[in-house]
Formats: sequence, C-alpha cells, structure tokens
Amino acid sequence: MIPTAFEYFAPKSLDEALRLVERHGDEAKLLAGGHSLLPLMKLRLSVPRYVIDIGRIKSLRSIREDAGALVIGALTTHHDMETSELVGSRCPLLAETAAEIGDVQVRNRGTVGGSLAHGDPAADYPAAMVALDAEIVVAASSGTRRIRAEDFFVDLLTTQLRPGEIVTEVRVPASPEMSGSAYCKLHQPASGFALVGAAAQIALDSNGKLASVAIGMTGVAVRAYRARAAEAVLAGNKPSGKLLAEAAEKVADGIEPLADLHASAAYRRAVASVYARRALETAISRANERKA
Amino acid sequence: MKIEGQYILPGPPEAVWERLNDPAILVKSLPGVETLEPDGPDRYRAKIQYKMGAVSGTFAGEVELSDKNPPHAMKLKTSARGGPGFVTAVGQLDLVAKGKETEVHYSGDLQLGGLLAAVGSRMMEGAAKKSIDEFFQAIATSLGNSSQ
Amino acid sequence: MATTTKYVGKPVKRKEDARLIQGIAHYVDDRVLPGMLYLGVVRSPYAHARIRAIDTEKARTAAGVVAVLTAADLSQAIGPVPCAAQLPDLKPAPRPVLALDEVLFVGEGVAVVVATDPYTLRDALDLVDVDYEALTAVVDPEKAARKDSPRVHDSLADNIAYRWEIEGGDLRKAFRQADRVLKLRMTNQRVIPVAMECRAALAEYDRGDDRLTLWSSSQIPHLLRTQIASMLKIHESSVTVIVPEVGGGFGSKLNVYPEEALVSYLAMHLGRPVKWIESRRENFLATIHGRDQICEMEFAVQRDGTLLGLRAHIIADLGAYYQLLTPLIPTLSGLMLCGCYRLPNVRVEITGVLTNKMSTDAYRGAGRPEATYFIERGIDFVAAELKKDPAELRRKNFPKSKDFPYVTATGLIYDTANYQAAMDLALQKAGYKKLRREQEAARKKGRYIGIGLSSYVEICGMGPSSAMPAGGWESATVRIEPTGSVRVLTGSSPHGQGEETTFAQIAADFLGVGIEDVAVIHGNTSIVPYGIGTFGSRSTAVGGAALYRCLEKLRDKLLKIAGHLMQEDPAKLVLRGKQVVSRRDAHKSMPLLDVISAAYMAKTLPEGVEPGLDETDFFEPSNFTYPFGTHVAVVEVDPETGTVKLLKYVAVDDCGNVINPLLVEGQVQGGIVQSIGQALLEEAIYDEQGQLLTGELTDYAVPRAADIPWLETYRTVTPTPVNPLGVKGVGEAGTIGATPALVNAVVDALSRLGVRHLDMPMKRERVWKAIRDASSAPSGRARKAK
Amino acid sequence: MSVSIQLRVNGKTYQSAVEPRLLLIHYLREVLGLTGSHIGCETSLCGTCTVLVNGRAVKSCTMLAVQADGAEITTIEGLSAAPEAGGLHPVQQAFREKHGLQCGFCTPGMILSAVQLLGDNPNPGEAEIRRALAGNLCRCTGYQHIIESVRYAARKLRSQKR
Repeated sequence: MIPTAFEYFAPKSLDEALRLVERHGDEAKLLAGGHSLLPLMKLRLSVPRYVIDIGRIKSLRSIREDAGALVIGALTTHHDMETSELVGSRCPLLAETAAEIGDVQVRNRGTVGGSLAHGDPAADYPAAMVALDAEIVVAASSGTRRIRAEDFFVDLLTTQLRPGEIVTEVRVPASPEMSGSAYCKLHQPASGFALVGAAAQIALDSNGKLASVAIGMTGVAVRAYRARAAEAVLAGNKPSGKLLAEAAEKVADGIEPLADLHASAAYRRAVASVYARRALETAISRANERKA
Repeated sequence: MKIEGQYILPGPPEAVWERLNDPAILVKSLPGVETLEPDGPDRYRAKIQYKMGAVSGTFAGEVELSDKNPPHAMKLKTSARGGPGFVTAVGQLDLVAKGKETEVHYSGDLQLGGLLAAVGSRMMEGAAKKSIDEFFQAIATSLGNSSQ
Repeated sequence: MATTTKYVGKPVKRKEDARLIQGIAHYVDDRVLPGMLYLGVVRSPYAHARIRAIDTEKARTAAGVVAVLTAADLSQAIGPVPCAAQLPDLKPAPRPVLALDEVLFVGEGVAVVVATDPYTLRDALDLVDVDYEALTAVVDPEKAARKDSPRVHDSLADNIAYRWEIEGGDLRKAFRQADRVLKLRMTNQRVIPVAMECRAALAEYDRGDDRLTLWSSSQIPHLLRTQIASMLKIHESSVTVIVPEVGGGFGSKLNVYPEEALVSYLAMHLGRPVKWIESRRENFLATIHGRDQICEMEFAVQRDGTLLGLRAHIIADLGAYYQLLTPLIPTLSGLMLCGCYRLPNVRVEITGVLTNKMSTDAYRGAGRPEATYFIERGIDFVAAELKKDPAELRRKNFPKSKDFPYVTATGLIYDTANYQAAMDLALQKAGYKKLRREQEAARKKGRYIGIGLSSYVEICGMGPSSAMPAGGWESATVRIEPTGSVRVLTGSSPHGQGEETTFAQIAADFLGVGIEDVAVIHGNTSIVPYGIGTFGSRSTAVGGAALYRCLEKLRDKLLKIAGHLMQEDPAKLVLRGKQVVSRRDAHKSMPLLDVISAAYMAKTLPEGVEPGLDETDFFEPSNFTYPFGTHVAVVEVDPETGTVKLLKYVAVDDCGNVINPLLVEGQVQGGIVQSIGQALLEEAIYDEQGQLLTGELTDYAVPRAADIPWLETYRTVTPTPVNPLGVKGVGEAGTIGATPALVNAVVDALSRLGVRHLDMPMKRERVWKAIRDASSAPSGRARKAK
Repeated sequence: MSVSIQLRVNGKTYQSAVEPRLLLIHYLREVLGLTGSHIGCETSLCGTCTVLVNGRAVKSCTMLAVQADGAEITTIEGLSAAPEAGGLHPVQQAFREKHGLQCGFCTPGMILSAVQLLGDNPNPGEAEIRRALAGNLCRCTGYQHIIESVRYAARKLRSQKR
C-alpha cells in the first residue's frame, strides 16, 4: 500500500548517478520506471534506505544503431520498444516481446533496463535477450563492461550486476538475412507474467536449412537460458515437423523447472516444449515469408 | 512446502557436526543472519537481514537445534517473522560418512505465513533452495578453511 | 402499468452516469472530514494460533499515533458480528470484532491502530508486535467433519456447525425403480468477490446532538444501522448510516463487519472522525468469500432419460465464524437443487463445517449458482452416460409451461416459466444442430470443440418475509414537491444496478412526467424509510413493487383532486405529458402542476382528501420469483496446453417484464463474465496451514477484457404474478447460468478421450492433466469419474 | 525530509513539498483533492488509478509524486474540463450512451485508457480494444458495453475530425 520512508535522489547525469550508487551501495535501489521496484516497496517486501531515481537521465532513453548493432538505452520503455520503427525493422523479436509485457499502463512506464536489472525469472525480455545474444552494458565509476545476456541472469532476482553498477544500454547484434523470430508466451492469468516464454531467432540459408537457431526460454527456471540441446538438434538441418518436435522435447533438458501455484514443474516442462515448438514454427514461417 | 536435497561436505561427520553446532559458524553460514544470541540450550535468537535482489527486509528469528544424535542426525529449525509475515523451516539433517567426506541429507518443510505466503510463494521454493545452497556452501568453506 | 410507457421498457440512459463519468461522484474514501483520523487493523498471519502477548508500546508511542487498542480494551464495549441465520441446532460461532485469545483465520484482526494520516498509520501497524503460538489449522472441510479432527473452536464439541436436510416424494421407490443409478462428485470452489471498491467505513460523532453518522460501502444501510446500534449498545435513533456511491458489492457488502463497529466506537470515544479503508490484501483475507461446496449426487434414471430421483449430500465450508448469513447460504442450494426439472423424489443433506478460513457468505447468486452448477453438470453427466443429447434430456424432464405454478419436491412454488421456449431460442440462436455437425467435423481433424448447455432457474426477488432472516419486504416513499418535481425514496440500496434510472422510469411513466423530473434517493437511513437493501435480485421485484404501489396511491389522489377541479369522473382521467387528460374528450385537460398546486394550497380539495402529495408503501411479496433461461457455451480446448478458448456464448434469460433492456443486458453480461471467471480462472486456495495463497490480484485471476469473447444475449418474457410490475429480477442470472455451460462444454470437448468430469476452475494444467490421464488410460471410455 | 515538486494537473500548475514516498495517486487524491481517480489494489493490477502522464496512461499508484515533477497530468476531472471538448469528452459521452459502466469505480481509469487508445489508434477493432483495456479491471459490466462505448467514441471522434 505505502512504502517505507527513504531518502530520494534524482540525478540528472549518469556520472552523478554513479557517484550516488557508489556512495550508498547495497542500501540504495535504483528507480527507473518503477514497475518492478514500487510494487515490492508498497508491499514492504523491499525497504531501501535510499532511492536513486535515474528516470531523468535523458541520455539513457534512446534507440540507435551503432556498428551494425541495435543499441537500446536502459530507460527505453516497453512502449517505446513495441512501437519503435527501428526496433520493428531491425529486431522484431524485441518489439513482439515488449508487446507481451504486462498491460498498456505497465508498458508506458516500465523500462528495459529496469526489467533486466530486476532479474525476475518470469520476465519477458530475458528470453529474447538470450536468444539474440544481446549484451548488457553496465557502468560503474571505474568504467563500463559488457555482459552477455546469457551470463547476466544468475538466479532468482539475481544478476551479474554488482553494487555500484547501473545498466545503461543493451546491444543487440544485427540479425542475418532471411532470419525470422517469434515470442510465444503462456501468461500467468492473474499477474500477466510468463509462466513460460519461448523466444526463437532463426536464419535460413539459401537451401532452406537452418543456418542459425537460437531459443531463449523464460519463466521455466530460476533464470532465462538458451535451450542449447534443442538448438543442436536443428542447426544445419532442414526444418520439418518431426525435427521441430524432436528439438522441442529438449528445451528443458538439464533444467529444473520452477513449480508454483500456477504451474507444476511437469506442466512447465511440457508447455515449454509446446511453446518452443510454436515459436520455432512461427519464426521459420516468418523467415520464409521474408524470403518470398 | 517440502524441500529435500543432499550435499557432500569436505570432512568427516564429526567435523561437520562440530560446525553445525558452533554458533559462530552458524551466524556466518545462515543466509541473512546478522546476530545469534543464545536463548537456552541449543536455542538462539536471531536478527535476520534478508536480501535477494530487490527483495529485502528485517526479521526477528529463532534458530533451534534438537533431536540430536551426534554426529549422525539433528533437527534444525529456523524461523523468522517481520512485517510481511513469517517463515518457518524445519529440516532434518542426516550425516553419513563417505570416505573422507560427509554426505548430508536434508529434508524439510517450509511454511510461509501472511503476505509472504500470498505473494512470495512464486519465488519461495527457489529462494529456500538458494538459501540452503548458501548455507552448506558456507559450512563447506568453513571446513575447507580449518583443514588448511 | 401506466397508460403510456414513454420510458418503461426502453433503453433509457442512466441518470447516475453523469457524476460517475466525470469523477465527481463520492465513494466513502472520497469524503474528508475535519480532524479525521485513520484506523488500521493488525491482522493475524496465522490461521489458528493462541495469542500469547500483544506489545503495543512501540506503536502507541510513535509520533502521530492516537490510539492502539486490542480485544482486551474492546470486547466488553462492542458485541460480536451479528448472524441472522436461524437453523435448528446451529452451533454458535460468533465472530468477535477483534480476536481475544485465539485467532481462527489468517486476516483476523487482533489490534487496531488509529493515527493522524495513512502513512503514519501504515508505519505504526508494523510496530505492533504480536506473539503467537501456532495451533493446528483445520483446512479441509471433509477432514474437519470427522470425529478425530482437531477443532476450530475449543468451545464446540466438533466442527460440524449444523446438519440440514430436506426430503420430498419417495426416494427409496425411485431408486428401486431406476434402470440406472449414476453418481457424480463435484466441487463448487471457494471464490472471492473482488468488488472493485474495497470496503470502507467512516464514522463521525456529534456529542452535542448525540448523533453517530456512519458512512459505509454497504448494500444494507438500515440493517447495518440496526446492527451497529446493538453491537455498540446505543440508541438506534442516534445512528445514521449513509451509503454513498458503492463500487460494487456482489454480496460481499451484504454484511456487517467488525471495522464498521470499530470506526463507530472509536469516533465516539476519540471525539474525532475515524476512517478505515480496506486494502485489497485485506479484502482478500477478511471480506466474505463465496461458494465452497462439495456435492455428491446420485441420480435415479430410466434408460429413456426420465429422471426419477435425486439424492445429494453437500458439504459446505463455512469458514471460522458466521457472518450475517453464513450458515443459511448452503440451504438455498439445497432448496434449489432440483433445478428446472420434474424431480419428484428428492433428498438433500447438507453438512455445514467450520474451518480455519474466512467465512463464506452471500456471493452473487448465493447458493443458487452452486445448486445450478451441481444439477446442470449432473444433467449433462447423465445425458453422456445414457448417450443422450443433453438438450433432449432436458426437454424430456422440463415441466410444461401449463404446469405452473409448479411445486418442487423441496417445497418451493415456481411462479411462472417456459423452460422449453427459452432453451429452444438459445439452441436456435446458437445454431445447435450446425454446431454439432461442426464439432464432429473438427473432431476428425483432431480439434477438441465442445458444446455445453445450462438451463437454470433461480430464486429471486427475495422476500417473502416468512422465508427471510430479516424481513423480505421493501419500502418506498414518493413525494411530489409543490414545483412538480418528484422525489422517490427507496429502501433498496443500489450500487451499480441503476435503480436511480429504472425507478425514475417507472415513476415518470406512471405520473406522466419527464424522467428528469424524478430524483431517486437511497442509502441514507435518516432520509429514506426503513428498507431491507439490495441483494438477491430484489430491488426492482420488491422495491420497485413498493414504488409502484406508492405511485398508484399518488395517482389516485391526483386524479381525485383533478376530477374535483375538472368536474370529471376520476376514473375517466389519465396522467399524460404533465397534463391530466380526459379519456372521453382529449381536449378536456388540466396541467398537472395545477393539480399539484391544489394539493399543496389545500383550498379546493375534495372532501376527505388530505393536503400534500406524499405516499409510503411497504410491499410484502407473496412468493419469491423464479427467473430462468438457457445458456450455450462453445469452447475449443488446446490439447497440448489445456488452454480453454471460449468460441461462442449465447444466453437466453427470462427475467419477466423488463424496465430497461440496456441495464438488463449489462447485468446479464457482467454476471456471465463473473461466472466465466469462476469456471476458468478463480479459486481461493488455502494451503495446509490455512494460508491464503491467492491473497492478492497477483495470484487470484479475475477476468480481463482480453479474456472474454463477444456474448450474445437474448430474452424471452414470462411475467410473474408475484408483483405488480411482473418483473422477476436479473442481478444474478448470468452468474448462475454460466458455470455449468462452460464445464459441460469442456467435458463435452474431451468426452471422446474418456474425460467424464472436470472440477472448476478449469485451469490449463488441470485440463492438460485430465487429457493426459485419459489418453494414457488403457481404455478411455472405461475410466471412472473422479 | 520533503522534496519540492512542480507539475501541471488538468491544466493548472501546482507546486508542493512532498515526502519522497508519497504515491502519485495519494498526491492527486489527498493533496489536490482530485478524488476521481480511485485505488483498487496495491499491486498495479486493477487500473482504477489510471491517469494520463504526458499523454500516456499510467497507474498512478505505481508512480511516486516526485517522479511526476515537471509532468503534465490529466485526471478524469480534467478530461471534461478540457476546453476543446466543450463539456463532456466524447469517450465520457460514449460510456453513458452505451451503458459502459455500472458501479462506476473502474470508470475513470477505463475512460482514460480508452482516451489513450483512441489517440494512438482512431479506429480500433474489438481485439485491439480488449487488449488496450487489459490493464483495467471491471467486475460489473463484463466489458462488452465498455467495448461498445469505445467503438462509439471512436466513431464520434473520427466524424469530428472530418
């Protein structure tokens, strides 16, 4: 209902923000759109002493191209992502994923940086980010570093981010010709989070074989992951119904699925296969459409 | 919520047993526990500062060791209560010698109350497993340190 | 009805909307009084625990905190929450306003804090330290009913609150004669009302006038006033209850709650206004829940589908304490369990069980959705077992329209109906035969499409008084003011149903005035006459009937005066277009205002006619009303994930005469969607320790706009003779009709796999599991129902 | 430890000193007395507190007042006061015309979400309307009349533009 009291800072620049996070470390929480943090604070499940509102750092809200990569500022809202022409043309998977997040109001305020830094195991973006081989750029007073999305997510609500670091942008490599992508999501009916989210990013070669295939899964386990075993079944092969089904069977290989009120581990595992297969089917048919 | 698992710890059961019964080790190993004050035999009052990502909170807690059968088995009960509700974890620990190491089998029951039960259940099983991992990792580390 | 109906029967736009769409309406929380304090409740995180100690010191001394009180301070001053139910051998389980020694459910109040602002209050609530000793929680109602179960209440011998039974006909004979006996066990799960506005209460006490004013988000202002006066042991004449705008009730505000008494008491004792606003979290924990019944049914049937007899046992989970009507609700299920069928031989037993949970009570439909679900699911089950078309089986067992009034084996007298006509229309609108062909074609392609029917009858227009715990009548007063404006005062207490409009429609037509001339006043116990309130689809059927009779009296008086002035036989005069017009000669007329003036000037009144234009009526209905209808749902099940997609929904409802078709449609649509919620999404889940796991909107799913298909709604019209308007009520129809249609459709979709029954909510995993279990069974058809 | 903020609400400029933890919904309701926006939950899921912040629909219970410093806010009270509308906003009129409300508690938020939708998409289909309103719960209407209201408003707004 009502958060506990905290001290508030609204830095205007990244440098100022970095100085503040360095000074307050673990006792501070960064506030961007607020749609991960404020609900927790209102329930008093999060009780930071300092809140550093980075929402006014204009340099963090941008979408641009840089050396072939799509570079998305941390303060880019889900709505920006959903409606950006640049994202739509260069990386439709991200636009499609953004459109599946929460509801209109959430997409208007929630930011990509905030969502990634929160590390919610059921958030939507991580599936796409790991499938896209995106890099998450984090800054600290000592300098910046880039973390591969696949490494960034560590555990429940836990990422590679260290105290004193701020996510500043996400770099997404350009996707090859004749690629296709899709995000298929089974919504948790109450909260809208992903019970299972499967992101597929594939590319076909001129013979119709899968030149590359990446499958990112969210909601299934404590962190988003690449379904490598499933990818291995497909890579270099011509997709067929049988092959896709065989690959989909492997999307949760070696994974311990989460279990909660809304889905048991067995159900998550089964639906992960179904949704991965559907995402692959859609991605392939989209790639074929582009080809034609 | 039932939780089960096993760990291999570097050292004989006697050494593991000693660590598990040492409040100085416990306070360092139990995730989030800041202080342990004795409150009767094998009972401690704890101050717990819990943090997992953005989730954080201060809880008052208790740690209790019981049904001891040194160095084979014991019950470890930890409980914490605070604004968002309470958590009680009762775990049975069984220690079995495996060569120079000890296999610890634990099986326990995790009970959540209040708001934690309502909104925390999505994460709680994972969080509990993570905490248990951290606990045994810390015990393992303490064993490693002493053997050096 | 009046000679002209300019308004009645027309889709008149609502009068209440102007303020609501502009954000200038006032709900309780919108009211700010000078010096107002804020009250919060410290609630138990345990389902069952002994309170060892409560340390209030830190909270009491915090800045901005005015008072901290526990049961020790209040238990003598405030009586327990009232329960109006009277059943033979009902064990007492009254709810104290705050728990004294033991808490019996998660969310039960143990202390209150009063502070100067909501933020200070929230902080202070965390400073109250309660030391609990956890006790064994009793959660499963069937286990709770066993002799060896731990007890919820120490003071009671066991957890069985009551046993109730009803019997009609010769059941033994029916079962002896039956070709088949078919058994089915079903649950109608616990659900949470989730009115968009949580509960709210604000009290102010004027010591000089000895006047307590309580604003509450309630459906029953007068009953609340009476009960607050008796809980606080004060004069009822000192208490005014004001129910301003109410953001939905659905039965959850047809109750008296501890917080209403607490703010009242504290306002009196602190001498400052005290406000309490429920959080959604509290709304989940500590506002009544609904349903929660398990039913075992046995049908005695003939091979041709004729129903001979029904034996049923219902276990009803009442929760820890009784709220206003808690024990009574399941008995309504028992009474209505025969549904709309000729079922001459019946026996229903109900066991009401206490558990460590929030109380169940009247949730939209209150007992009838459960009954309808059980019988309608049962009918489809019987049809499937006998390999009959479910529509044919229904047709075979409906009473004919000439059989009405129809007396059921449970002793109810169904007023009027044509079940057949409603079902035929529904089947026609849904294209039933075509649907069956499409279903068959889809099956061949491996698609799982199902068609589900539900023919329901509900018990509405709650009266008569003989059958109600606190009176079944309703009141109305109509005043025509000297300027010609009309004021309708009603004891009903609408909160979204739109009676400010429908009652104005009735009055305007009756008096031949414009709808803009009529103001409908409700919800202030110092202004309107005593009333029973709005629930049980009763406002128009009973409150509207009281209004009608007031209007008759007023019309007769106006015509008598007009006849005197116009020198015309009053019987030959009508009210039309603000004129009194002669039926014999249309040129002979007089402005209505002249007649009204005459009534107030009182210089030219006919002999024996009193001055003024002010009539009151208390209408006592002779019977309930029994609306009915048939709903058809078409679903497709995704066999890989268990996702149920609703493809089509057709509803035919018969609520008798209709005052405003737009509003009737709104009621039906809203009810259906609430019911879709129960069928597919909603369930209050308590764990083994009695923790409410679905205790926030994050985990309790209510339908959203994107979850629902376009609903097709139609009506048949069979008026009732029970009230002069011929209306039956429509507030609950949708909620009652829809759940079985949906479950029947899903079971129908999966029947070829051998699925014979599914319990609600038909969540994806449950459906997926049923498919998987059925598919892996050696012989699908031979599987037993669960 | 209050923070000074300045913002425009319904066309009026306000300057206030607020506690950092004050939620925007409480600022609007308790400080400015604009009680048309309601509170229906604490988990950002019901949408009854929806207001427009710089033209976008936002749940004002999930935003701090300090975050709104410098923002332009429209609440339901400001929608009808908007000078270009001349009385009721077409979406407000439509809700009345099509019986898009019953108890009215969700209505202000619902209307503001619909206003944003029609700004983005002047001719939305049923599915688009349902998706745009997915962040606003209504327990009374079953949504159908709300959808009809939005369609009606869309027609009206389109004809006004012509």
